[in-house]
Parts: sequence; C-alpha cells; structure tokens
Amino acid sequence: MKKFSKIIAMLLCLSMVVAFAACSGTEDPTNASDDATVADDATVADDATVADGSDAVETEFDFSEAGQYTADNTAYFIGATGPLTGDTSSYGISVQQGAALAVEEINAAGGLNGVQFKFDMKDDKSTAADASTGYDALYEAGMQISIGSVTSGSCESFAARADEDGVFFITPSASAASVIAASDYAFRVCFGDPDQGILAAEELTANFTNIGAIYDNSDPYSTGIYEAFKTKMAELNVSYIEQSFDAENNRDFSTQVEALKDCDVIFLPIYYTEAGLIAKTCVSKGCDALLFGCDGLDGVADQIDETVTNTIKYITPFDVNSEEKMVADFVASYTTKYGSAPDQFAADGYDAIYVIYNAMLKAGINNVTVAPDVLGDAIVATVTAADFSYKGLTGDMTWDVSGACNKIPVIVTLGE
Amino acid sequence: MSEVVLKTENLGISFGGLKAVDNVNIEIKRKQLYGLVGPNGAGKTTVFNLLTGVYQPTTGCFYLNGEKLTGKTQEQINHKGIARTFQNIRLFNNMSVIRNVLVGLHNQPEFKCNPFVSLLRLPRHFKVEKAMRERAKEILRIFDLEDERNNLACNLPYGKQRKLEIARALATNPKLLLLDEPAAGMNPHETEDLMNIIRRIRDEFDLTILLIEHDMKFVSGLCDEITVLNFGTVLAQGKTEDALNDPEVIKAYIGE
Amino acid sequence: MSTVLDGLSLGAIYALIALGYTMVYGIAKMLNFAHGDIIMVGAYAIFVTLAAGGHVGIALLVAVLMCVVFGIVIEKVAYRPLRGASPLAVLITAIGVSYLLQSVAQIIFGAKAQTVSIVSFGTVKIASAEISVSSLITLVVGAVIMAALTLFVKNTRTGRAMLAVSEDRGAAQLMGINVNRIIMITFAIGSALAAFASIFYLMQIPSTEPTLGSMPGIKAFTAAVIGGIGSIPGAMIGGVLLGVIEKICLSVPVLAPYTTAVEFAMLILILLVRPIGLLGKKRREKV
Amino acid sequence: MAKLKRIKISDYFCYLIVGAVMIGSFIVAQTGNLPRSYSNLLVQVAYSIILAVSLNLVVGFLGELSLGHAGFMCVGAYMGSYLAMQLSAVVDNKLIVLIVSMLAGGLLAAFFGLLVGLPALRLKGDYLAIVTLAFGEIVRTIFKNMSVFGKAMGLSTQSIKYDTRQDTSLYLVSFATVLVVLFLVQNLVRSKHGRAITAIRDNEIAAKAMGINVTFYKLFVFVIAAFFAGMAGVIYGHYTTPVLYSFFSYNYSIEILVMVVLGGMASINGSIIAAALITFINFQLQSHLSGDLAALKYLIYALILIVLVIFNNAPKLAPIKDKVSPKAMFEKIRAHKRKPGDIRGDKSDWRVIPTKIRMDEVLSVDLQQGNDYTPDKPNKGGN
Repeated sequence: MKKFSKIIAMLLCLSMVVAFAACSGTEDPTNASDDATVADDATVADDATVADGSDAVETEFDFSEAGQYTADNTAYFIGATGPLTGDTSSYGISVQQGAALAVEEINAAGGLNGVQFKFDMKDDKSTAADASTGYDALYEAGMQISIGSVTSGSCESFAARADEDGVFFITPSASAASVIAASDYAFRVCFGDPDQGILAAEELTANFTNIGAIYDNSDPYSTGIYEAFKTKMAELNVSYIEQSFDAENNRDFSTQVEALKDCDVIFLPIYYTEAGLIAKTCVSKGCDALLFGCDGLDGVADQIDETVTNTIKYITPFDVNSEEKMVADFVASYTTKYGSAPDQFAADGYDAIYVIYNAMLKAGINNVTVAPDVLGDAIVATVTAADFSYKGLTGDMTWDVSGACNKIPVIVTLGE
Repeated sequence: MSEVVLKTENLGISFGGLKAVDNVNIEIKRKQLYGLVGPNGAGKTTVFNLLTGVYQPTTGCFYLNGEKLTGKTQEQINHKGIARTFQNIRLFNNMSVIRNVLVGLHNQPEFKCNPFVSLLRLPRHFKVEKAMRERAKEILRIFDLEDERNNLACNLPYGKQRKLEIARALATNPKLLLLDEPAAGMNPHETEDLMNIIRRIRDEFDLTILLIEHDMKFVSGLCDEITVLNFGTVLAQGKTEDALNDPEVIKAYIGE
Repeated sequence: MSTVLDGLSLGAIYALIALGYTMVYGIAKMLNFAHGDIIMVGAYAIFVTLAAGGHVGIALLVAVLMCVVFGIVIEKVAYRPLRGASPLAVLITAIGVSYLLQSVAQIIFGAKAQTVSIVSFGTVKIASAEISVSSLITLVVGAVIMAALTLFVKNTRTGRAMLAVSEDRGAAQLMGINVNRIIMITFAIGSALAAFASIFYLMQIPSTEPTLGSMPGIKAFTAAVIGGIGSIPGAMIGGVLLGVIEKICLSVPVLAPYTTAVEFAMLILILLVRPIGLLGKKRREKV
Repeated sequence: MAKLKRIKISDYFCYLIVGAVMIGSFIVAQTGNLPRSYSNLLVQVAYSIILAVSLNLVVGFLGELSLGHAGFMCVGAYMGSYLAMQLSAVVDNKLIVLIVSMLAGGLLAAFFGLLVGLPALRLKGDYLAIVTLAFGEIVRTIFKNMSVFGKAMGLSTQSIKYDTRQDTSLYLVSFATVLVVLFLVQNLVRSKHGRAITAIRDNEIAAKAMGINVTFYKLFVFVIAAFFAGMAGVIYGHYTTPVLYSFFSYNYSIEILVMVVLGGMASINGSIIAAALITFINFQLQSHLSGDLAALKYLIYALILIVLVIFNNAPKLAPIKDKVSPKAMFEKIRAHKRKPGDIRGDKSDWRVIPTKIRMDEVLSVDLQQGNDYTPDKPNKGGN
C-alpha cells in the first residue's frame, strides 16, 4: 500500500496546489462582467402572488456590484444542504424535490425579470461538519441566497457560516429555536419547536384527560417540541405519561405503546416514519388512542395502511388533501413529477423558494451577479417589512426580525 | 560455589483434575548446567511455564536465590532474574534482529528512561538509545549475529532464530536461563557450535542454565545433572550418566 | 410481563440475525458487516413481491432466493479474492459492501420508508398479557432453526466439513475438503437466515428503508459476542437477552433515554466476567 | 565506527509533507487566494490526520482493534468546547483558549482512554473491538442526554467557533497541532517504549517473558491515543457548531479505521496520506455530487474502497501489483546496488504484520463449556 499511497499523496498535494491556483483565477472581484443575460427591469413578471411593489426598498441598496464568487453567475443561485443519504435522507430529499419543483415553475414562467434561477442542494447527512462543508462549496460556486438546511443541527452550522457572509436563508424545516437565533439572516417557513409544544399542550389539556407522550430523545426536533410541551404541562399542572425512544437504535415500539395503551390520546412530537410504525403497533396492541402530532407527522398517511383504525391528528400548516387550488395544483404536479404525493417537507421547500422569489421581486433585484451580502441585507429588509406577506401552500405567512414565521396552524385529521 | 539458585518444592499443577506436573523437586546450583528430559508430554514445558509464571502452580512453590517467586507475574519473575526461550520459537518477527535484543534490554536499570523523556526526545533518550545499541551489538557478537542485525527476525534461518532467542533472553540479564529445546532442528555442526556458546555465556555472564532437550548427546555433553520426567512426575534425578541409565528411564523411553 | 414478551420477540429477531453472523464468523473468520444489509435486501424483496400481489409464502421464497444470491455473489466478488489476506482488509471490504448495498437500495427504491402490508396474525392472551402471534411464530421458528442448524452441523457431511474448516482451514483443505465451497455454503445459509430474519422483522416493524439493516446488524453483532462468537446456542441466547434488556430499559422512563448505553454496558460487563462471551469456546494459546 | 548519523528521509517524510502543506497554504492564504472551503478542508484534514495517526498507535503498533475512536473525540469535543466557552468569557486571547481547552479536552479523553484500556487487558481481538465500539456508543448516549450539553440539540459552540471569513488561522493552529502530535508519536515509536509496544503486538507471550510490562504499555497506548483524539475533538468543536452527538457514531470510528488500514498498519506516513486522501475524496464527492446525484456518493466511495482494498491485498493480484507499482520498479533499479540481506527497517510490508485480531474462534454447537485449558485454582494450603 505504502508505495501506492505515496504516489497518491504527491498527486494529492499537487491537486491541492492546482486547485488553489485554479480558484484564484475565478476570484478576481474586478471582473464585474455585465453578461448579456442580465435583463433590465423592463419586463415585470405577471405572477399573481406578487405583493404590490413599493419603491422604498429599491433605493436603499445598490445591487450593481458583483460578489467575490458570483461574478460569473448567469442565474440566481439558491443553495441548500440537507440529508440526501443516511437515516434522515427522506426528509432532505422531499425538501429538495419540493424546492426543485418551485424553481422549475418559476423558470418556466420566465424567472425573475427574465433571469433564471438555479437550485442546488448538497448532502450533509444531518451533520454539522458536512453542512459547513456544503455551505462553503455552495458559496464558492456562487450561491447568492439560500433555503438553509433541512434539519436543525446542520442548519445551525449553516446559519453560523451564513451569518459570516451575510447570506440570507429561509429554512423550510429546521425548526429549532437556535437556528434563527444563530444569524440575523436566518428565517424559517415552518413553525418553531417550542410554539408547537405549547400549542399541543394547550390543545390536549383542553380536550383530554388521559394523556401520554412518546418522543425521540435522539432528535433535536422531537426533543425541542417535547421540552416545551413538558414545561407547559407542568405550568398547567396536568400529569401525563412519558415514553421515549431513540430512532437510531429502536424501531420497535411495543413497549411504549403498551405503557400508553389506556390513554385517550398519545402525543407524538416526532417524524412520520416512526409515527407510522407507532400507529401500526397500536393496532397490534389493541390501543385505540387518538394520535396527536406536530408538523413532522405530515406524510404519515403514506406510512399506514387500512389496518390502522386510530384517528390521527396533527398540527400542520399544510394539508395534502386540501381543496384549495394552489395546494391541489402543487400536489398534482409533484405527483406527476416524482411519482408520490408530497409531504409537508416538500411543501415547505416549495414555499421557501417562492418566498425568496417574491422577496427578490419586491426588492427589485436586477443584477444576476449581485453579491450575497448585499442581497441578504435587501431581502431581510424586504421580508421583515410590514407590508410583506406571502400566501403559500403552508398558509399566510409574515416574518419579524427574529426570523420566526407567523402563520396560523391548521389541525388535520386522518381517519375519523 | 555451591549456593542453590533455583529450588522447587513439591511443584505441581493440574488441569481439570489431571495432574500435568506433580511433586517436582529440583535444586540447581550456581553456574550449573542442568537438564530436564523426558518423553513427549511428560510435562517439561509445563515446568518451564510454572517457573516463568505463565501458570500458577496448584501445589508447591519455587525459590530463586532463596526468594519465593510463586504467585508472581511473568514480568515480575523476569525482573527477578529468570529468562526463557520457547519450544516453538517466539521472536518478534516483524522487528529487526537488533530490535529483538533491544526489547530484551528494555528493563535493565542502566537503560531506564521515562516514556515522557522519550516522547520529548530529551538528551537522556539519545544517551540511553546509544548505550542500548552498543550493548545489543555486544550480545549479538557472541552469537555471531552482528552482521544480520538489520534483517527481519523472520528472515533468519532456523538455527539463527534459535540463537537469537537465546540472545534476547540473555539481554534481560538473568540469573537463571531456561532453554526449551535449544538444539531442535539444528544440524550436528550447529549443535556443536551451540554447546560452545552455552558454555561460554555461562562463564561470561555467571549464569545458571536449565534446559529441556531431546538430543541425549547434547544433554550428556552439556549437563552434569538432570531430572527425568514422565507423566508429570520425577522418574529419576541426579548425575546425568546415572539418571540416563536408570532402568525406569530406559523403560519410559523405549517401552516395555 | 408483557415487556418481557415483547423483549422475547424482539430478541428472537436479533437472535436470527446473530445466527447468520456467528455462522459466517465461525467458518469464514470474518466480521461480515454487510450481513445487516442482506436483511435489507430481503426486506425489499418481500416488499416488492407483496406489492406485486404475491402471497406471504411466495414473498418469503423470493426473499430467501434473493438473499442467497446476494450472499453468494458478495462472497465471490468481494471476499474470496481476499482469502488469506489480513482480516482487517476483509473487514474494510465488508464495510464497503455495506455502503454499496445501501446506496444501491436508495437509488432504486428511494430514501423514504416504504410501508409493507404484511399479514397480521392478531394477538393471543397469555397469562393476562397480550402477545402478538407473529412474535410467537418468530420465537418458535427461531428455536426450530437453531435446532435444525445444530443438527445440520453435527450430523451431515457438509456440516462436519464446516466444523473442520472452522477448526483449521489448512488442515481441512489437506483432508480434501473444498474450503471455497464450504465457505460459499456458509454464506448461503447465513443469507437464508437473514431472509427469515427480514420477514420476522417486517412482521414486527412493517416498514423498510435503505438503512434498515445497520441497526439490527450492529445489535446482532453485539448479541453474537454476548453469546460467544462462533457459538450457535450462544447467538440465540445473546439475541434474546439483548432484546429483553432493551425492552425492560425502554419501559422505565428514567432509563429509557440511556437504553443503548445500558445494553452496551451489559455487554462490557459480561465480557469482563467471561472474556469469551457466555458460551464461547476458550482457546488458549499454547506456550 | 563512523558516528555520523545518517538522516533517512523516510523518517522525516511526514514532517515534510505536513509542513509543506501548511507553509504552502499559508503562502497562498497570504496572497488572499486561499478559498475558504480549502482552509476548512485543511482543518478537516488536520483533525483526520490526528485521529488516524493516534488510532494507528492502537491498531498498527499495539495490534488491538479499536472501533471506538470517535468516542474519545466525542469526549474531547463536548468537554473541551464547553471549557473553551467558559474560558473565552474570561480570557481574551483565542489562541490561549484553544490551546488550554485542547489540553484539557485531551486529558479528559485520556481518562476515558484509561477506562477503555482496562478491559483491553483482559479481552482480545474481536471481543475487544466490540467493547471499544460499545464504549463509543455509551459515551455519546450519555452526552446526548445531558442537558448541560444541550441534549439532542447538541452543544452550540457559536461563541468559540472561528469566524472563517475574518480569521482563517484555525487551519494553521490545527496543522501546528498535527506537527506536535507527529513529533510525539514518532518519538514514541522510535524509542525503547515504541519497541516494547511493537513487541507486544508481535508476540505478547514473548514480550511478557522478556519482562515487558504489558499492562502498563497497553494502558499507555490507549491513554495517549485517546489524548490525541480528544485534541482532535476540540479542534472539531472550534471548527463547526453545534457539537452534535450523532457525528461520533461507530460509523465515524470505522471511517478512521479505514484511513489506518488503507494507509498501512504501523505506517505513520501512510496514515497521514490516507487520512488526507479520504477526507479529500469525501470533500470532492460532497461538493460535486449534489441534489439527485448525492445517492451516488456512497456508491462511488464504496467502490473506491472495495477496489483499493482488493487491489492492495488480494494474494492473487500481488504479482500484477508488483509489476505496475512504481515503487517496485524503483526497487528493481536499486536492487543491484544493494547487498542481499541488507534490508533495513522493521516496518516491513504491512500485509504480513498480524494484528491480534484473532479470527480463531471455533464454530461450536455444544453447550458445555470447555475449561480444559484453565488451570485449577491454586491450593491455598499447599505452601
């Protein structure tokens, strides 16, 4: 081996040096090329969802200067990282597909003033280190704006990097409080974890007496909601039975369901994969409790079959069965494209892209090579402005400076 | 010159009730060349294992220079002054010849060197390393292995491996050297050579040597006293000539 | 009570997987890290057959076939060239194969967990505790397979050849045993056991995803070590013990988050008391 | 005797490459042309090298298989980063905070190394491997449940993280650490203590008979290796935020092991090269395979792994390999200049170096325990 790897090492060192040299070539900031693709703001896209434009924002920012890495951009580059391999990859892939669909639609409709969008998601396996590596790769490839990361842990890492560069991002699904706290440029489409926990506590205590809860102690999302739920329950002075599992190691839920068999309702602040298994365990254990969950439960319909008789309710901003035209259209085109119905991750990813699009439209971005930090400041100002709102698949949304999203949750019921 | 170096008292061990070695009493005097012979499976190597702490005796005990060593670990026994070679050669095969000997020198008080001194390469480290190398070369020279010192141990011919094992054991500066079939696999010429070396190191290093050997010519040429073992028990003991001519011994070897 | 029963049925699955592990280990002398992923292959085979409208029996048959084919091919392509090489090299290749199978599964079936609608046999009441019939079947089949395997190894020509290969490969070869063939058969049997494990796994946990195999794989490895690597009854006992401990821990809320830690701590304790596992065979190096 | 010390380039090769990369990248950085992704890659390479080299001490030199190296890193990352965060509130100098926390994290990890070393005295081969794996999993399960470390949310190290936009010095510090680690490891390996350790690997029974304190050296190696891994963990904590328990799973331990095996047992240069190479491959795969192609990442990685290992190790391929290998050709040219039997060094070809990973358990079907080899308990009254 040694003989072989020594050679490889030489090559490696060489390749590093070459890479450095190569990169230095593309970095020249003076090369602010005004490519032909940059359209003037003559044509205004006829998109229905555009909020009425105000010129106020436009005048504050100068978009003409290209960023260090964005000079060669021919399309607005939206970046993201998410788990595309590994245990949590299904969530990352959903977001990726939803976002890609949105970008496709926008591009088909002519893009932003004739300029196309480009979307790329790097795999981060839900780890912080890979999220920062992914961020670096994206940033140096000319990313101007982002939808952050899919899961909370890696999104915090992403946010830490984005904050350094002033890159605006709006994460579809990283709901931990620490994510938006990590950067002034961090926003989100989904609910925050604590909010959902509190909401669930209120909802459950109001309607049920015999309450149980199962949470995933290995998952930031689940523990985030559960901790808030626990605190709120203590505050309300209501007792309940607690059960937990570790999604990495346990996939058999018989013990937990057995312990909560006699409850009227089981609170499940977890993702749909495990929730589906819990529902089926309820069947085999003869437990007919109502299963109550948060937005992570959206998608559970795919995970259960007709044997499951329990009623499942979850707080969600998105209902795949909604009659609303926008949702129905999305579901139809998503299903045609990917062969399966979208879950809430896909919807959030889709919405996140449209929020960015609308904000950019409203801010009057007119330079495809605009520097990420300039764009970031402009978008933050636009999005937090009182007159900006977006009506998407997941409800009517507004944002404040904290980055949290204000929207009204819906409770969806399955199988009643 | 008749002080007793090794003394065993009723030494015995049993495995699952089976007595592998039973009631062995040996006394070896200083600078003596003592033989331990017996047919295969007689328990000779087990005695070695008992004397070096590989097994703890079930009964009895043994003394080195009057100090009781029963119950001590292999390392402790080596530090007290018993070194051995192995029947199936156990060299450090992936290390060079000289390093094998250097490992033997590891615990000599004059080469003491704290690990942290080595980690930081303080002057003492270099001093010790140099001294150790010199010493190792001296030992290798006795066995005529100096020229091979940078070869891998596993690349040596069989006879030289045997010699290297003795050299390595010698490096631990023992009072008592246990040689387990040192001449096995050697040609007559090599055996002759080995006998000379063994006598020479006995004199030069003031050693007492206990050896196991099947080659009776080797034993009678070298040892003045022997113990004959059969089925774990002592069959005969005493002057080599007498013990070998004991009718019981002849019976055990040749059969009835 | 019901916790213990749940533990038993989970343990039976671990035990089945551990059996395959231990067989391959004992004979081919390698840690087959890809064994867990063979279960994943079996699970997808069942999923596809059932989705195509096949009967459970047919699904099991397909799964066994697929797993055996995979087992043999993997052995031939990835492990056989390394026969006689350092065991660590084989270990690394096994890890590579494991990654390979997972990524291929993800490319073909997607990352999302797929629900497998497998027949549920309902529950029966035993001593005031309900236990699902599939758990009982798992236990019974596990025991039967273990017994059959023991008999096979002891009483058939091939079985005795396996024992010989496991004792001393070189000597077995000199005695005219085709070592390559024996190892191939071992892989085939181990993989067939994995197929059985996958159907019982799905009865208990009716959902399949590309990373399905890694967790039971590592648990089964643990179980095999607890029982003493290479010991067929040991694998069974180790698996069941692990399952029961896991369930008992999970049923105590204070302990639940530490379940994995408790399981592994138990493993360490057992090994400290018995360094060769519960039923492992001690081999002392001859000095 | 000529006392002039011959300087063998191969002995200093590792310092040379690490130093060259460090100085080279520093120069590039000074001209302002070092992309951040590369300075971050360098940090990753640095902690991978530390991990691989320290694991090589255990696997390659001591000959014990350890699958829990990420566990030590985990201890260092959590505890060291926590300490650094507390310290940074008091001490202003970032470098001092990093160094102090690195030492502290290393020491804490070393303590855990001692704990793992204890079973290593009793267990062998695969049994020890699973115990180290178990240890790693236990450690991260405990950290996962401690509220002071943020439970499943992980320990946010935002306050101590290097802002790589303004301050790219982390990679320099990391590489300096690599040099220190290499210096210590090389010194250890080339001293009498290193010989004692390799002697234990080659033949534990003979080493004991030579009076080598096997207990001490086994613990020593585990402690030292854990210390270095802990330091790598602290670097990791400064490199990214949050420190999340899920990163330190046995999969990561295995990845470190892959580096060691590919680089060659008991070859420090090999470990360095393999660590850099694998980190680099992963980095490239991750940067280039995004979106729908991400699933191919592991496929390619797995294929590279399998092909490399088979190519390097398959006995049947050895003649082919010797033909195409550049080193073999080089050897041929040099061969006639050299006296036969003058082969230097004792590292030899790693393929022939056995580790104590004994795969010699027997498939057993009988329930009774074979205690034929255990001596009976000593008879107390007998003396």
